[in-house]
Amino acid sequence: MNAAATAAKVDYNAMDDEAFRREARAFFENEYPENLRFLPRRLSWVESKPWWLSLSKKGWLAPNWPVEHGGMGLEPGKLIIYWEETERAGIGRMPDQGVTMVGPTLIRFGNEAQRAQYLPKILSGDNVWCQGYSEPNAGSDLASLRTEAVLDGDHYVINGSKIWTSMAHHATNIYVLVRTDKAVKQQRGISFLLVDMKTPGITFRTIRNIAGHEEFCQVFFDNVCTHKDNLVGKLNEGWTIAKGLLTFERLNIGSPRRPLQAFEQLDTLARAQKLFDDPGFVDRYTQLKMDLNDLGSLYQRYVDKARRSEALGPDISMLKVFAMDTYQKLAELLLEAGAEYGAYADEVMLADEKIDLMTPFYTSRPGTIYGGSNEIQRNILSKYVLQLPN
Amino acid sequence: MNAAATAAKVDYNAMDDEAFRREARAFFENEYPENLRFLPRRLSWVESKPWWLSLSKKGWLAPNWPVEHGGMGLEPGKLIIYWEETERAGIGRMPDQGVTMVGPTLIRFGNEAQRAQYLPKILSGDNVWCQGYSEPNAGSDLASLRTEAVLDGDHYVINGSKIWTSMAHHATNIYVLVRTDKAVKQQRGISFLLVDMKTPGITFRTIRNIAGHEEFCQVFFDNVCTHKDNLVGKLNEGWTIAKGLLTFERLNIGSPRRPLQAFEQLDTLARAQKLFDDPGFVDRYTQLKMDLNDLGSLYQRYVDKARRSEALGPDISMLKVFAMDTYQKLAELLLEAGAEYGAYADEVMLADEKIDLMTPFYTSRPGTIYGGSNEIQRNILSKYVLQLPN
Amino acid sequence: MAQADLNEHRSMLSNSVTNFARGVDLARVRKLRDTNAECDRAVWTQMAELGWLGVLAPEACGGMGLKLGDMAIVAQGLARALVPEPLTAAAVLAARVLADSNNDTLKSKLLEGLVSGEMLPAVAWQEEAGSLDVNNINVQATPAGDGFRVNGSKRFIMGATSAEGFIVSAKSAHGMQLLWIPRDTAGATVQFDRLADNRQAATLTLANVSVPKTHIINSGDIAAGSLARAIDHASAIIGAELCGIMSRSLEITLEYLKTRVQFGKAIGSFQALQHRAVDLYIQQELSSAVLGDCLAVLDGEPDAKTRSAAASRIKARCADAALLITRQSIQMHGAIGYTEDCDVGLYVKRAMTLAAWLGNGHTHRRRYAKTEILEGAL
Amino acid sequence: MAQADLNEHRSMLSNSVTNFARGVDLARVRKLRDTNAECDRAVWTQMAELGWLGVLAPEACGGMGLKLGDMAIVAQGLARALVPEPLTAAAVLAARVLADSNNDTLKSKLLEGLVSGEMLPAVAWQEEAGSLDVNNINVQATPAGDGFRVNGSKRFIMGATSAEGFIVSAKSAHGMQLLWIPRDTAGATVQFDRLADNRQAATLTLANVSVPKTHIINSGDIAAGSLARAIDHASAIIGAELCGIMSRSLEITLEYLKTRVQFGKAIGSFQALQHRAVDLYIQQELSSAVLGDCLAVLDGEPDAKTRSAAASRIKARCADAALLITRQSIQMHGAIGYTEDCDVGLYVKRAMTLAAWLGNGHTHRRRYAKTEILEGAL
Repeated sequence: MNAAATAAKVDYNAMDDEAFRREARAFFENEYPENLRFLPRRLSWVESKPWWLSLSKKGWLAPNWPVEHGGMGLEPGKLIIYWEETERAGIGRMPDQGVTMVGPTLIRFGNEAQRAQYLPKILSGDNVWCQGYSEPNAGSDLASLRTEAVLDGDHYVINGSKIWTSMAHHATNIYVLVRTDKAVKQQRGISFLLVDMKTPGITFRTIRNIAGHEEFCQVFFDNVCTHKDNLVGKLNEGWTIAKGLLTFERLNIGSPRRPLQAFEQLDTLARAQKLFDDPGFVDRYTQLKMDLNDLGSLYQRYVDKARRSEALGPDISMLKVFAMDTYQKLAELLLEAGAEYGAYADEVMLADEKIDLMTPFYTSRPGTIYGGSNEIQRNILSKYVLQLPN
Repeated sequence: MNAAATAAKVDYNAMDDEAFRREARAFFENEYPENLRFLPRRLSWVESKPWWLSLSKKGWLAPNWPVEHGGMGLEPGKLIIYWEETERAGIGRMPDQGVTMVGPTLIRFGNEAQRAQYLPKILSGDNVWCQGYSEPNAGSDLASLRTEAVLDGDHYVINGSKIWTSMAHHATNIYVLVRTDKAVKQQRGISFLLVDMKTPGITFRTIRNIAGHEEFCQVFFDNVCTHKDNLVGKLNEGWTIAKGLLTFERLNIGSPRRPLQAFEQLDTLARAQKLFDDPGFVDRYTQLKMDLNDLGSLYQRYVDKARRSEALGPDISMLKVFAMDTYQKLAELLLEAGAEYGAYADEVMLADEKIDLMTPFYTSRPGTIYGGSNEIQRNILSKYVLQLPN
Repeated sequence: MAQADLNEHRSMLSNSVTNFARGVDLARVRKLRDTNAECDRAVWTQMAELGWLGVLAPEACGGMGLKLGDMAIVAQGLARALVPEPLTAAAVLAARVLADSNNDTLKSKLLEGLVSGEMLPAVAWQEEAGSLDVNNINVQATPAGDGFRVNGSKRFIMGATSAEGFIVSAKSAHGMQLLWIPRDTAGATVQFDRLADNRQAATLTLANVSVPKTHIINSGDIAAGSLARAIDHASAIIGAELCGIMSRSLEITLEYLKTRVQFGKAIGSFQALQHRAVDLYIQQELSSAVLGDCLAVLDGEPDAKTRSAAASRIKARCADAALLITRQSIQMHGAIGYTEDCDVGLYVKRAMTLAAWLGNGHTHRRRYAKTEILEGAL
Repeated sequence: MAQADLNEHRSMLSNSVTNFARGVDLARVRKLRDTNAECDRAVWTQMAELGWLGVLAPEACGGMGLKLGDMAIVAQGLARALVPEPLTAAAVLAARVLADSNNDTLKSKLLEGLVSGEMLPAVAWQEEAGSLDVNNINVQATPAGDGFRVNGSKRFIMGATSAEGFIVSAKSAHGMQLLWIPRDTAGATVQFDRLADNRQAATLTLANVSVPKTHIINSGDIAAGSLARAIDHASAIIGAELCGIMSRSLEITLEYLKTRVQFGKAIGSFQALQHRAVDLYIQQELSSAVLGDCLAVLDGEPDAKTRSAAASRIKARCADAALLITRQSIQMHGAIGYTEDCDVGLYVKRAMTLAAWLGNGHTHRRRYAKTEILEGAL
């Protein structure tokens, strides 16, 4: 058992909320690199690594993994405090697919060998993961994917291409959805594979996002081999895992903490420009503040459900829809309230406060597109929850 | 030539705008019955008749008909002044289908005999018209209508039923869309007939609207005969006329004057409750006020087009969509700004002003449903204007 | 009460409400327009017998001493069936104020009467539209004899059509007085205004009304604090009623979308309507999440600031969601939705009455902003 | 100018803009991020040769003496092609201020230079974000020699990257002074902030800058009135640019909806997207109707109050519509819309810059409310 696992043996759930918050705040304030706070973009792996290792050393890298796998095993109440303090300290988003997606997947769907092979390397920072789901011309229609894998001896041989892979240029590993049976209907015949990015035959091109940052890659697979032990779950049942992961992702993307980040900027702007003296502004601000609080109540309902180990059904889509709509409205209010500054591409200094008005706008856009667009979420809710006819 | 036609020979279009406004204002202020001003419902025929005759006597009943047919022949600029002053004086909506729908239809699609037979009786108040379009279970899908007419000698024999016929219980005549050819596709095989309400075989039941008023009827046709001279336009081409009428109706329903009526109430409330001292209220009020002004600009564009005798295409649907959405938002703001009074079903007295908060709410609802719901209008715009695929 | 008993009560309540609601005929609600009989005393007695009027009242007064979370079950269930009786006005607003009284004789008489259904008191506190401040009043209580002489008028009083008397807040030299004024007291006149749902809001005018000492319910800061808490609790339970209204209205509408055919298809197969229905559903679920979350806060008896914030969160979300959902229910029904015969019209009207009572969404957002945003920001 | 000549000019302008826009390559717009070259003087000279910089300038100064309605054609057409050159900043805002000058020598030099493309002046008037009041300034002009010494700083100056100098408003004992300050004047420093569309907003700092009498453009109420009118006219032409932006963005998006296939169908066949596209189209048409209506009002040279109301109506509607349409253009493109390579991203960014410049929609609604609603209501 490594140092991380030892440190994680502290039972944070037994701690008083305020004491836990103080500990988190002190840790984040003291240890996180000053120059990386409140950055208007995701962190690169090079920038992330020191903080990744600090977190890992303290056993705080994976707050939501069970303790036995090296996580903090936090209950939802504590997890929210952890996230709140993360936002408060302006900690950047690292290439965290390993912690947020791969870990939970292997814990739930993987086998013992896969967990033993991959989880420690996530915690140690040796493996950096990226996601290979979407394909060119597939977009929201995920089930129509065409990248295929054929079993040849002990290896799956993969051919095709994945797109919108965030930070693939910094990743050591990729998890991919591949078609392993072309004879059956769309959602069936799909499998979930783990692949080393250094495998011969993998190439990629970077794609700049609207803000001009190299956020994505298209990844090409040309006879790429991965050992059959890298199949997660059963053959042709990858869709179930993907759906499970999408549910995780929706819980993640539906949390109030990303919109909260925009609120930080809005609050700062409002104080600097004395907007709280303007009742018209206060009305609009309050509406969104209350939307965000109410999102918190809805989110809490799902967190409680997850805590009781109840399955998260398709209704969780509503969380993502409302969270992302609120986030965008907030980012739009920030630009409007900034008046002429609302067109400034970079940070501005107002009343000695540094305010980034534009970044929340850009970071709020993909939330209604990726992980199933809000339109797709509404289709899901209509069909599976409201059971409206086709 | 009767008195009305003589009076109408005044060339109002040549008058100075302000002079015309003064004449209209004085007439409406002095002649319209005090007890019928700003009523929270449409007028019944009995209530309407004296005012109908006053208007007719002055030649002011049909402001938009050409002078040669006994109208005022007003150009759009003057027409708007006429309407503004109508609203200002709180003049109620009469059973005016004859003036707004039948007259323009006969002028455009009818023959000389039909015009001679029907137009003077509209002006004299001898004929009161109602509309037979919708059918039970047809709703927005107007073309699926099933009431049929079969030519038997000199008469069409009508069987079936019409619904949502406004004020049919006060009408002397009804214009109906009937199926005259069942072999062809939906929009074809439909004809436009005029029918006397006293014809044997016609019965009706009244339907109360949501506000509790007897606004509609369902009209039943049981072997109802109408002379073949009452066919307007060509056999089986009634759909063209209906569409033309719907376009008229959309221009009519898309005018800013109905939402303006709600604004009257909102202004009065705002003055009485000192809401203009509340910058938050002013923000919301201004947004809608500007929406309404902008609706005016859009409306003016169509009025100008109509004045140049250009055909009004399917894009006019946007006018109805925006007008009715604005109207509803306005009515909703009125209720919200009324606070506890926003639930009052009847007029309230505030700071010596009589304010009716609830009526605009009710009267604004059907605008997004009748004459082709806003959903149908958006389908039309999508298909015929944006040419998006099916 | 032990947890096991609580659970038993809660489950009993839930079952009894469901059974009752199943038997409700909306014809009675439709008739309100003509009869003004918003409180049928036979129905009221039945509600009392089922224990609903005493959910919050202390056991010593014949009540169950349960929580707002329990009361919400009853209120939500009855609202779904559009029961017009003034449950929240009496069994929350009045019951809370009475339970705090230190005039034991009066308290027993009124509260026991309320719980048993024999005595219906209505709370008359508000004077100005859009104000939730219990101290924003002008009704004056001047000393007279061993009690007070009261002058002024109160508005927006719910549950008054068949009330036996009023719990009136008044200003005095020694702060607020909460006074019991029987309806037939000389100098008290009641006037009614019809509301959207055909229930009535009363205006109580008091001209030199004599109130003996024995009719003082509470005085001073205790009176004001008690009234403020009662209003917050009533606002929260109105939120529960609004949740009942919106959920039933949406249910009816979804059923209509599945069965109504236009252009050869069920209209619920049109994506534009599907997405709109989804947005309404999201508002419903948000309302229900906020209601649950904030009722738990309220049942924890927090400080006044936290309590008001929780109540405002409930009322703001539930009022606006219910208005949106019921209005869209009309739209999605098309022409039939605009007729008096269509049930969704009854829901939109009840939603309007409940949304406006004790502060609409906007009023509650303003109040929330004042304590939760502006005080922190300054 | 006679009506026939006017029509000829208008049609010539329209054709020349269409031809020019057809040849525009968006690669140059994409490079702005790296080069900051928002005004390519070769392109600028070409624009001058086509007569566009002189559309509004009087014929005596080499211009065409046409109306805002004509200028709008040019601005809208160039905006559709995302041409980054500061047309409105120079040929409307600066040109209007200069045309009003009674300093004939300076006026000829600057305005003729502007029209010919050789001299690019930038107007530096604003100091506080969200304020449209020309008198809300702190830059001071104190008498010195035969002219002034000027101190203070100006913000949000557009079209300044390659400007030869600034038209600066300053307070003096005798009211406002509008002064010409060449860029290389001692004590004047310029600093740039990158905007959403990679154009630059300048901040001009003036420390004891000497301005000779010969550089006074206008003084007192005439200066303030002239500047206010120029700002209103520029706001209106920005509205025309926004119309160009939104119409091209919607065009691209509708084309995408017709061709992009998902779930086996063109995504434009999904009703939810159809209805959304319709709502965007309605906003576009509203904007265009308001623009046309209000430009006609402005070209009638009404009083200042009517003028400002018309300008605010244009800017408020066009800014908000353009932001909505371009943002939804991203959404309807899905993931590809979020990449730098997708053209709609360029439109959303230009919309943001134009919307914020000279008052965003909210600022203009507030101004409209002040004169058109509150003054009437009191």
